[in-house]
Amino acid sequence: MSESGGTFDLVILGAGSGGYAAAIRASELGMSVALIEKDKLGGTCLHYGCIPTKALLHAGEVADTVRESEKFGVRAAFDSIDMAGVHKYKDKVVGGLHRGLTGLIKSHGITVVEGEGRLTAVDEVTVNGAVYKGANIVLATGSQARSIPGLELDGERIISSYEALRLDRIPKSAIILGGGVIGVEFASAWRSFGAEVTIVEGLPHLLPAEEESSSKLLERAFRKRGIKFELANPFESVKTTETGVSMTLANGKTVEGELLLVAVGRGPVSQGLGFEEVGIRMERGFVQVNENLHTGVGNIYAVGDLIPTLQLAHVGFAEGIFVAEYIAGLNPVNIDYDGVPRVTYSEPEVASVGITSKTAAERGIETTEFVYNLAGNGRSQILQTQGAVKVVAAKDGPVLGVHMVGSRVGELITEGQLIYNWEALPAEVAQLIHPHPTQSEALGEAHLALAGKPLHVHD
Amino acid sequence: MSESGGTFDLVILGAGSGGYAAAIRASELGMSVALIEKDKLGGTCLHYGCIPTKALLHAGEVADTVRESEKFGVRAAFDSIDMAGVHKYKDKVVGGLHRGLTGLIKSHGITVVEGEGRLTAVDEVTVNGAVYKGANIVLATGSQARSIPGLELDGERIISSYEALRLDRIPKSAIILGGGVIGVEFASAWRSFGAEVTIVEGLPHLLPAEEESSSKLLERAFRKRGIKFELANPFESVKTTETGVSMTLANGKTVEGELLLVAVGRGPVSQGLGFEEVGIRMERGFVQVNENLHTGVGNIYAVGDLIPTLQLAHVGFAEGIFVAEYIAGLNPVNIDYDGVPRVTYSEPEVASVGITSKTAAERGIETTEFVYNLAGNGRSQILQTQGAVKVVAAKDGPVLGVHMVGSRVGELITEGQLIYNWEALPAEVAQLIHPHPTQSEALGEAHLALAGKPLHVHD
Amino acid sequence: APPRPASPGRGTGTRTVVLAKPPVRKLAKDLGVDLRAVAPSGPDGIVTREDVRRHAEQSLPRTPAEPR
Ligand SMILES: Cc1cc2nc3c(=O)[nH]c(=O)nc-3n(C[C@H](O)[C@H](O)[C@H](O)COP(=O)(O)OP(=O)(O)OC[C@H]3O[C@@H](n4cnc5c(N)ncnc54)[C@H](O)[C@@H]3O)c2cc1C
Ligand SMILES: Cc1cc2nc3c(=O)[nH]c(=O)nc-3n(C[C@H](O)[C@H](O)[C@H](O)COP(=O)(O)OP(=O)(O)OC[C@H]3O[C@@H](n4cnc5c(N)ncnc54)[C@H](O)[C@@H]3O)c2cc1C
Repeated sequence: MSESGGTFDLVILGAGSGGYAAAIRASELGMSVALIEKDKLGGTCLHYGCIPTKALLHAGEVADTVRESEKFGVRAAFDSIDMAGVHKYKDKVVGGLHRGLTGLIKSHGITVVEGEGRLTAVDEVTVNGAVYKGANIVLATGSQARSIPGLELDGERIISSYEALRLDRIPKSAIILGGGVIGVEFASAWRSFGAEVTIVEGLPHLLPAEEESSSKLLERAFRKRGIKFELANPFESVKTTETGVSMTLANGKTVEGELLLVAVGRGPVSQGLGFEEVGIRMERGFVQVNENLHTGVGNIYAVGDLIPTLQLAHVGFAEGIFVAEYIAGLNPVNIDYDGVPRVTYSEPEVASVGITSKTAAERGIETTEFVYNLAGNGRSQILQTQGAVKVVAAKDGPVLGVHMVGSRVGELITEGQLIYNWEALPAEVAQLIHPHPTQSEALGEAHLALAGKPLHVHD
Repeated sequence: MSESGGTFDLVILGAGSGGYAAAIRASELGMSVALIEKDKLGGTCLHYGCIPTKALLHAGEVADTVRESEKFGVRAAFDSIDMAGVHKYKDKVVGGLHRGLTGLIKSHGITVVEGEGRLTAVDEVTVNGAVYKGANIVLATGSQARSIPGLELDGERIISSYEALRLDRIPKSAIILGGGVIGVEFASAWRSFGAEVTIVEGLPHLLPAEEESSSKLLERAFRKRGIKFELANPFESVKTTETGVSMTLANGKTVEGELLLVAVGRGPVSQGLGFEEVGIRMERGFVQVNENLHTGVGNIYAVGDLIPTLQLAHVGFAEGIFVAEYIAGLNPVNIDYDGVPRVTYSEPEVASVGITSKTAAERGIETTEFVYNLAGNGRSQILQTQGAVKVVAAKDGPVLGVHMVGSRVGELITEGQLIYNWEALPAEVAQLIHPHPTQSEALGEAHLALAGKPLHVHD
Repeated sequence: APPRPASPGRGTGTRTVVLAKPPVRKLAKDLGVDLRAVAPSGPDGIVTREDVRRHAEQSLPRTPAEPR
């Protein structure tokens, strides 16, 4: 730690996924690094995002497994969710990873500065009066939950994911505004915990950025799980009542709930931090950068949720690493954002990499596609999960997109990541027969079929 | 079906993984195919192997999840294993896949012949007196459990996996002779069901074919689960007692159990089938083939467990497809057996592809290695699993082997399969940042470290 | 482009020259083509599948009848 300022090769503002990855890589490359953080090392992802949500979702999976154990021949009685126990488990996981990260940062000799920083010149950040000069600066202040006009969060009845992760009870009923990743994940977890859930989404599908067939499979699965949703039916107004919240939708319908989770997106943390004053270009609060993540001002770069790229932790990692290597003169390869895998950790999971068939059409690419239903996949039958793997390939060309739905498919998407990024042809994947019986075989089967040699394909 | 014989482009003896894959691919390539099977379409894997064992293992996972639910904040009471219910679930999965396969074979126009076939000439197989002439013949009669001299299976107290899969009760205690894949999987399932299990293995490690560090991690995990094992301590003699079985080991120690599962390997089904009579070369019962799976006699090929390659269902698939394409003149690429993924579906799972560091050393290859402990992997912490990912690469060269231990890692090995078979360099994998938080990140981290740019690596 | 400070780092160690994306390298291997002998036509001097195939056509095609 340091409270007296100093001069560094690199000064990083914000120690979330983007900031700390840049710090680690830069220190490996021999730079002196100051990492400024006002809250906790690890940022949103570790403390209020990726990790705690996945712990809740896993506790939900455990609860579902118990409830359905009979169908696997295991006699058991589900009693209840012990919310204090869930938090204890969740906090233990977060705590362990936080300790690990803290040690890691320390072992790299990175100077951690606690406090709120502000860009006070093109090469300096000031924290509590102490000035940190940087030959290079990386802005990585991340994002925060945002709302929409006319919808005030009160932290009690109308909350964001931040409060939702801390809730000491299971809501009897919840309205979730927004059918994106965060909304869908909370819907899944809360439903597993026994809540009545209604998702309200203005667009025609849940996870509207995903391949449409994936959204439809998720909707079907959610319907079976008793998760309700209102699609293509925007929110109009909301009022708190004696017992909770009442929401009116554009078509006049009203939805009631004990509470309302607003999950309509996250906006950049960029106000009042001195960015504009040094001439950094901003749009809707996002810092604008070129393909090398440079802001166009001095040696100032920006990474993570602060810039208008995909808001994902591993995008933060990739951008942080890229910037450190770029500054070090290593000439790293620019990130292909289409090639970044996306996973929604609901039950069932939804995962994808590459582009959708719609995007391919918009780009004028002729494609062939194959959908492999998990009904034909032995391991998925053993897990009793439904879903599908869809592979989109350029006609007589490489694989352009992989889109999956089903329990545990999030772990399969990295194979798609290699296939997409290495521009493999379906036939090249088809030649490598996948291990039996795994869920990954579904991906193999889809490629076999696209290569004109289907194996376990039922019409 | 056909009972009158006939002439075909291809006659296949045995409809297991190898035989039926050859049949499907050959029919796709326009050949007329007769597929001869004395038992059930799908063979060992579907009915007595891969699928039913994995169903038992999943039921075991469900039981373990229930027992440990408290630690995730889920209050539940484990009651008992309902073995009839487990079988019902298992048989439903097998039945569904069997129906699917039967429909698949039918829809391909393959002639299925029910009955025991015998090679009666270099181009014909006879079934119940009916003669099936084939321009090409594929032998795919598979394998069966074998024992060792002095150890007679009685099907009651001393059994093979065949009877073990049908057992209508959970043994209070079981001895498992053989610490290979099948022995380890039964040990895991039975332990999850509550049995006391002792594995007896003559070699120094469980799963002796795996990377030694993987075996050690499995042994540690098994020890924690209360699974006992005797290593480097060969079996000497066995006798059945009033209450079960008593086994004496080479060092004099005795082990007792309600029953003994013999899992010392599987031998080819090749006796009395007319193979030798037409001049096919056999060794220890295995049919000998060249790298194109040709027996050296006429147009007779052999695939699957009948030949001395890896006894795995997906090897059967790959060999069946290869032979069909080879016969059709497609010039397929020879199978690289090192590049076939191996998965043991115990808790924890063990998975690998490529070669071990020992094999690399034997081949005189200089290597670099990295072991990533799952303690640093968020998703693994969420699942509360322990284990590691080890990557072996040629010095300044491509990845040669990937070896993993941990819950659910079997699904991650296909990424390793692409990396190994496409001879990727660690740096090429390292460039593709894996989705967070997934277990697959552990594989990414190992490659980042090997590429000289570790991210979440704790010493 | 922004001014780049000289690298203060110790570098990442050896960087092996990559001639083609992994699947293309595998294709070359399967066809018995030495990548170093192939004229690259891709961006950054990378060998494409077409380069490999074109090169392979010059050598003898294998047939199933021939021993390999
Ligand atoms: C509920 C939820 C679930 C999510 N799940 C996933 C998931 O499963 N997978 C995934 O890939 N992504 C997920 N995300 C997104 C992921 O958390 C973000 O993409 C990631 O955290 C972005 O990293 P970052 O470094 O840009 O910003 P952040 O992680 O937000 O870090 C920014 C840091 O900067 C600090 N900071 C801000 N201003 C200042 C200042 N002036 N001075 C000092 N410090 C400052 C903040 O305190 C913070 O620690 C999730 C997000 C949420 C909210
Ligand atoms: C308990 C167990 C678990 C296993 N788990 C896995 C696993 O998880 N993953 C994996 O990859 N592999 C696994 N295996 C191995 C896998 O089952 C075999 O590798 C695979 O079945 C081999 O296929 P095959 O076609 O060569 O032979 P088989 O599947 O044995 O098929 C041969 C077929 O030929 C028939 N046949 C034999 N002789 C004649 C004749 N004279 N006339 C007519 N028909 C005949 C038989 O009835 C049989 O149906 C497991 C095996 C066992 C025993």
